[in-house]
Amino acid sequence: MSIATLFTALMTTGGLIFFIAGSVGMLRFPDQHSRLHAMTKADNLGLGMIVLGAMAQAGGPLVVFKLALIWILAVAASAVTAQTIARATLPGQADPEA
Amino acid sequence: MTGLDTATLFAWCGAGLIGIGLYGFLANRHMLRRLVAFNVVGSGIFLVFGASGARRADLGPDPVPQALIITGIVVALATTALLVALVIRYADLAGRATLPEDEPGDDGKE
Amino acid sequence: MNQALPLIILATALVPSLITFFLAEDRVWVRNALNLGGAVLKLALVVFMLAEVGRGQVYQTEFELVPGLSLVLRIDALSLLFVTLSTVLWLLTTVYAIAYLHGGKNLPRFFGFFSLCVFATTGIAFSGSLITFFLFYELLTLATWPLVVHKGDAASIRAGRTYLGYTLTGSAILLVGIVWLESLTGPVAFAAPPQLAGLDAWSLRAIFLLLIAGLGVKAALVGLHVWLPQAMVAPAPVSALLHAVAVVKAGAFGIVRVVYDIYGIALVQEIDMGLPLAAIASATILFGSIRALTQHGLKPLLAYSTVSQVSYIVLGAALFSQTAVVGGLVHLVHQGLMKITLFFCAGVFDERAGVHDIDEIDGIGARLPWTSVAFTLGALGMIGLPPIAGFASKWYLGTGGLEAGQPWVVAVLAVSTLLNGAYFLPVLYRIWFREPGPNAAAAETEGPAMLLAPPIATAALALAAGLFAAAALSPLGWATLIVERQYAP
Amino acid sequence: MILPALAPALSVAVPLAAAFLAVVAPRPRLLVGVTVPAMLAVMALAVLGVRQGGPLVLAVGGWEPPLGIALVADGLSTAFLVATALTIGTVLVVALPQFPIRQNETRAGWAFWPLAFLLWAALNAVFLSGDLFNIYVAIEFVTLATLALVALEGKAKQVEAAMRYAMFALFGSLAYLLGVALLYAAHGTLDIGLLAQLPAQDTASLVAAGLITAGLAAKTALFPFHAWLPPAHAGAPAPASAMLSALVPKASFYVLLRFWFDAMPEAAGAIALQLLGALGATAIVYGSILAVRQNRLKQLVAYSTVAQIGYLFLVFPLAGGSAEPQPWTAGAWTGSVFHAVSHAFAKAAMFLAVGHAVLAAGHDRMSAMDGLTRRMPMTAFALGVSAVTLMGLPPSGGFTAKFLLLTAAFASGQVLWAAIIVLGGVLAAAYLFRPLARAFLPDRGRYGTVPRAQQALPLALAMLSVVLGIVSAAPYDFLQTGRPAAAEEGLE
Amino acid sequence: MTGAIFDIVLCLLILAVALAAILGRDLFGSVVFFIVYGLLVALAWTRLGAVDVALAEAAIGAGLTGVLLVGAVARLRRGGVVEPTPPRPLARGAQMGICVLAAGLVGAAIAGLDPDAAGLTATVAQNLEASGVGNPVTAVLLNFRGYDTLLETVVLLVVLIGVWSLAEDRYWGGRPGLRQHAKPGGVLATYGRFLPPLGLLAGVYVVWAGTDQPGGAFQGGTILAAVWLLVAMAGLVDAPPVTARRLRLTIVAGPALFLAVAVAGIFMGGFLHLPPEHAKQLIQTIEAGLALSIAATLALLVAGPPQRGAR
Repeated sequence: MSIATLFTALMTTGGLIFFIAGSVGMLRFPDQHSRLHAMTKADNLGLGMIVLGAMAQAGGPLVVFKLALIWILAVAASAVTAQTIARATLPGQADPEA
Repeated sequence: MTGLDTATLFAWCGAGLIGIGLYGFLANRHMLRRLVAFNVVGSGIFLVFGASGARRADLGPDPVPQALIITGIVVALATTALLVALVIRYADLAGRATLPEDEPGDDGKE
Repeated sequence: MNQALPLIILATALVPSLITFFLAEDRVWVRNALNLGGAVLKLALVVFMLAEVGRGQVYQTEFELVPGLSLVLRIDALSLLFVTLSTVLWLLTTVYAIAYLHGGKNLPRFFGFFSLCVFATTGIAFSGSLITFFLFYELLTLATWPLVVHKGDAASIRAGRTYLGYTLTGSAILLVGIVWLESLTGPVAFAAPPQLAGLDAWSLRAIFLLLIAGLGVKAALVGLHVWLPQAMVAPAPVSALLHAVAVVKAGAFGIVRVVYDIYGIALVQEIDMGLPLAAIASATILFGSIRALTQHGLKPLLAYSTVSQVSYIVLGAALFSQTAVVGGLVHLVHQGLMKITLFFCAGVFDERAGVHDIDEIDGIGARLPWTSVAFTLGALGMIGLPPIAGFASKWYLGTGGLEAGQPWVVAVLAVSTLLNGAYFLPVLYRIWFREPGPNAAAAETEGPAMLLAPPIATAALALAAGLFAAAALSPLGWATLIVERQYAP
Repeated sequence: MILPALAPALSVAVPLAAAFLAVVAPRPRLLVGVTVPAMLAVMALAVLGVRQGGPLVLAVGGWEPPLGIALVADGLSTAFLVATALTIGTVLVVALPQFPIRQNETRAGWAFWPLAFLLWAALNAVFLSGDLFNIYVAIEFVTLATLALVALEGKAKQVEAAMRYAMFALFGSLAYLLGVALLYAAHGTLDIGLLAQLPAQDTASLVAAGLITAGLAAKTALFPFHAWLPPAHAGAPAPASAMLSALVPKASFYVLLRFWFDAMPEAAGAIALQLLGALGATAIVYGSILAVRQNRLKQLVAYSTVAQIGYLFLVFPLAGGSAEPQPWTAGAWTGSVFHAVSHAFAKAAMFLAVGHAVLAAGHDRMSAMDGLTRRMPMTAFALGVSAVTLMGLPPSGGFTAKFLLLTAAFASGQVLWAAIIVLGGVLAAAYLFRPLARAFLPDRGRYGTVPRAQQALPLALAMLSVVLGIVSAAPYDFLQTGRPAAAEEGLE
Repeated sequence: MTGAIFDIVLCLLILAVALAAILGRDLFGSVVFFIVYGLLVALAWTRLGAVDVALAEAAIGAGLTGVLLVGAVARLRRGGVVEPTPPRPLARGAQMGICVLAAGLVGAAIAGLDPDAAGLTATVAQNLEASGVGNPVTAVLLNFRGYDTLLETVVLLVVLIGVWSLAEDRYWGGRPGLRQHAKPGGVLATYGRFLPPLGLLAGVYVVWAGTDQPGGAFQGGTILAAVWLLVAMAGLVDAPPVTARRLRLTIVAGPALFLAVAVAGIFMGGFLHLPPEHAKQLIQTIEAGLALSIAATLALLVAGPPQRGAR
């Protein structure tokens, strides 16, 4: 059990816990906005930890860079989607967005 | 296909998908659902085809089925795109997304 | 040369037909010239061939369509008998039709199908194999249907539908019979009849039944005759040519081919199908005459008389004696001549004096003398009074019946002669001995020469065929030549 | 002579190029004027090549099967290619006035031309392909082009017919695809020639054969799967329905012929063959009965297609199931190909003629036929001649086909099929003479007419099917090139 | 060993998600489950070692088909189309029976297959050198079975013409799809500016890398189509009118180029023959042309037929 695999195991379990938290949050929370909140925050953090764990196993710097790129893109995408859905479901404000 | 190596497993999974998809294709009345079922059956067939190409793990997956499956996926997409456009157009014209003979209750046959 | 002759004769009928279809309605002169020219040319060629075939020369051409299906054209004595009759009468009927339909509508279509129908009839006569016979037999149905529905009113469309119903079903049955026979014996040619002796009797009987039923529709055997009276709604030249010459005779001709050129009369008797065929023919003869009695329309009366007269030919073919066959074959020509005269006259009565029913015909003799004379000659010939042609064929049929040991045939002939008299004589009486009714249209003149010449010509021919029966080139002479050369047992 | 060897390639490349041009620079008169003669030249080249040198086999890209795809142009495929070229060529010329490109381009006016050329290329691709997966892509290509043509009018009825057709077609292509996948998994090759040499009795091949047959039967609208054909073919515009009804079901039937007679000749069990024959027979009777009850012209002609397709499937019980040829198998096989080709000409001619009658009358009820012989004699004559072929009466190609099938039925002792064939002819007469009889009725002078030049085209196409009936010796021998064992005549 | 467990779990998950997609009561839910199903199948393909197919399945099977279906569901919901009642239980039982039978048949066929058949792997490997490309799948796709791919690209063209011909006559000449508009400064607009450069880079890379590594015209083309759609959704760009000559040129360019190279091959030895020495360059030009046309066609398929005037 070299340091790297131990580090990966730790980080992935941590990430897993955040994922479970996020999913439970999404199912349990009463209204749209809080569910969105739980979803984006917890899952992105979980993903970040798993990516860090994977980086430890990565071969060369190129793979590390690709993993980081994946994480950044995932965060950006979920941020934008959360914003658009939130705006679309704001009470009373009819957003003409198709 | 002895034992449960990856190829056999996924081939059986493909067969299962074909069964599920076919049920969806026959049982559902809504056109979009039948389209989803069509895509499920399609990917099931491709899974069977691809898995049958990967029986020799030592040689790696057989490239010919892979190429054919990519062609198949694009053709399936093309069919789905045309069907989606047809369903939308029919919904605009006739206000429903099912064929008349499938409509329970009112007599489909004019 | 002898390869191409049959094709040339066929072309003389086909080419005018195809050209006429695409002629405009008002090109009357070109159309008439084309049709009459074709008819005359054909007559010339037929006369030339009469001499040739008389000397024993045989013309044959064959080309293979598909393995197992080849078109064989063969001119033997029997086919010449039928072709001579149809060519002569086609010429006369074209003359008659030009006069009769003068000023009518859809004439290019009419004359196109008219000569196509003669092309089919010539094809039937020339066919050297069973399948070629079937090809032209079918073409005849297709060519005659538009003529039956020519007027385009509801009655003729309904008549057309019955006509098709019967003829197409008949030809379907015929096709099954032909293919079944050919699957047992290979392609059937009239020149070399297939050896049927080896095959089992039951399938032979079944095939025989199928063939006769298929041909019986056009030969208007009893039960299959319903289309004929209904087809009388067609214009007079159509009923004249079709129901005196082309359609009905094709059926009878086919039955003669089947009985003599395929099975052979001996085999027909052996599988004892000869007697039932003779029985059906006799039943039709009597049935036709009885129904004719009850008709009050002139053309339906002639139609039912045709039904009964055609079965004389079938009766002749069914009896196991040479003379009976000669009687049957010669009646094919005689009945053609006499019946066409009657139809022509009926057409003139209708056209010039508006006479449709028998009770309107009183005193027509005074107003239309020439036509009435021709009608009388035809009617007396039908009854079988010598010296008109009808008598000769009935005489031969009677003696043939005795020869074949079937005395009841004479009884049938006698009864039918009485019945013929019973429905023709009252008409003749009304024509000559009754004063014209109050509203009888007084025709100013009897009509254009082109309308009167054909009935008079055919009446004269009928009389000549009777008078000069003994001559070699007379129908009777030719019929005996056929029987001696081809069917001597 | 290397030129004929190019014929297979050109017969797909030329219509594709024409289609691309039709998309970018829509000038139909020029395109049709160039493409149709060019394609007829290519067809002549193909016929010449096959007649002299036997089947033309072209390994695309130089790669021999099993790796590459082989384009095979033998007697059968060239016959279908020529039939397609003549039919679509005539249809395109007839469609010129109906889909004009004026200064402001219309939807259907633009869309019809690329779709027609693409359908032509797709059909040629199916007829030439010797590789099962390539056939899948080509058949999908045909189906999608047909779907677009069926829905071209854009009204609810047409879109509904297109969707119903899509359901059957999708099921068909999935079944076919699964069959091809299993065959590749079992034998490692997709080429028809190579498959023929392999023993095909293992479960995978039999399951594959069943799936492929079911799939293609659905696409050919064989009896249980026929519900989509009449509304689809009646709804499409007349030139389109002429192409659809005459050629599209023939493409999937052609593949069935290739599969059962070239790829796996022994695999067919007797029951499967009799089942296909029975379904064909039911199609004949059922299609005809429904056709008699139709009172709309295009529906009637569409139901007649359902019936006529039944004839094609009689080839399986008559000639299928055994590699070594009995004397009658060649006759039955050629008979069904004759029927397919003469039906293509006659059905296309009939749909075009009906199209003209409907154009002149403004509606497609039976009364549109009134007085046709006076108003439009050539159209009436074209309808008459094509009806003669559909009824299988002499002198048409339909009769030669019926005769060959009948001889084979009697020679092989299966008399039931003979009765069905003859009954089909009489039923066809029943539903075809109804509209034809109305052509003789006097019209009350309220319908217009179509210029004579256009009327001549359907007539020419109908006469083609008659010519096939008269000059049938040459096509018969031509069809035998490339057959594994050309048995002698069908009778002895 | 862990691989086998992962595979089993993956298969069960795929089957479960597929069932959810088919039997789901709510239509939108089914479509979302279908997208998830697509991604899982892509994962299955990676497990089978077929990376090209995984890429295609994810991009086209799950991605584009998903977008099409989601768009359709939204469009139907706006049109007020109601869900029909489920079919009668008797029919359901019969259909279930048929499906179990079908799956069983396929299973029997699979069981009957010879476990160590190698298919054409060896043959492809031998000829790989002559095909001019490193990636065997691209070699098969664009050289050995290039004819399939040619037909396939034309199939895309047919479908686009079909979709366009479903427009209403009065809208012909207009721009495809609906006018997308987002607040200029809004989140979507900025995202629409931030992502495209990266997307274009990734797409072009995938197309370029296709010759020697997994990738190729179809997968790259789909990525480029997705980028265009995103930019359009962000309201920054609008589709040109349907009758625009340059739009039609782009959608025809790919197949036309492929056909031209194929016909040119006739003079160099045979239809679609790519001479080994410059096969690589030829394949790359074909892939570039195809990628362009495929991107345009797929994007326009998602946009749909013209539904508005040309202003």
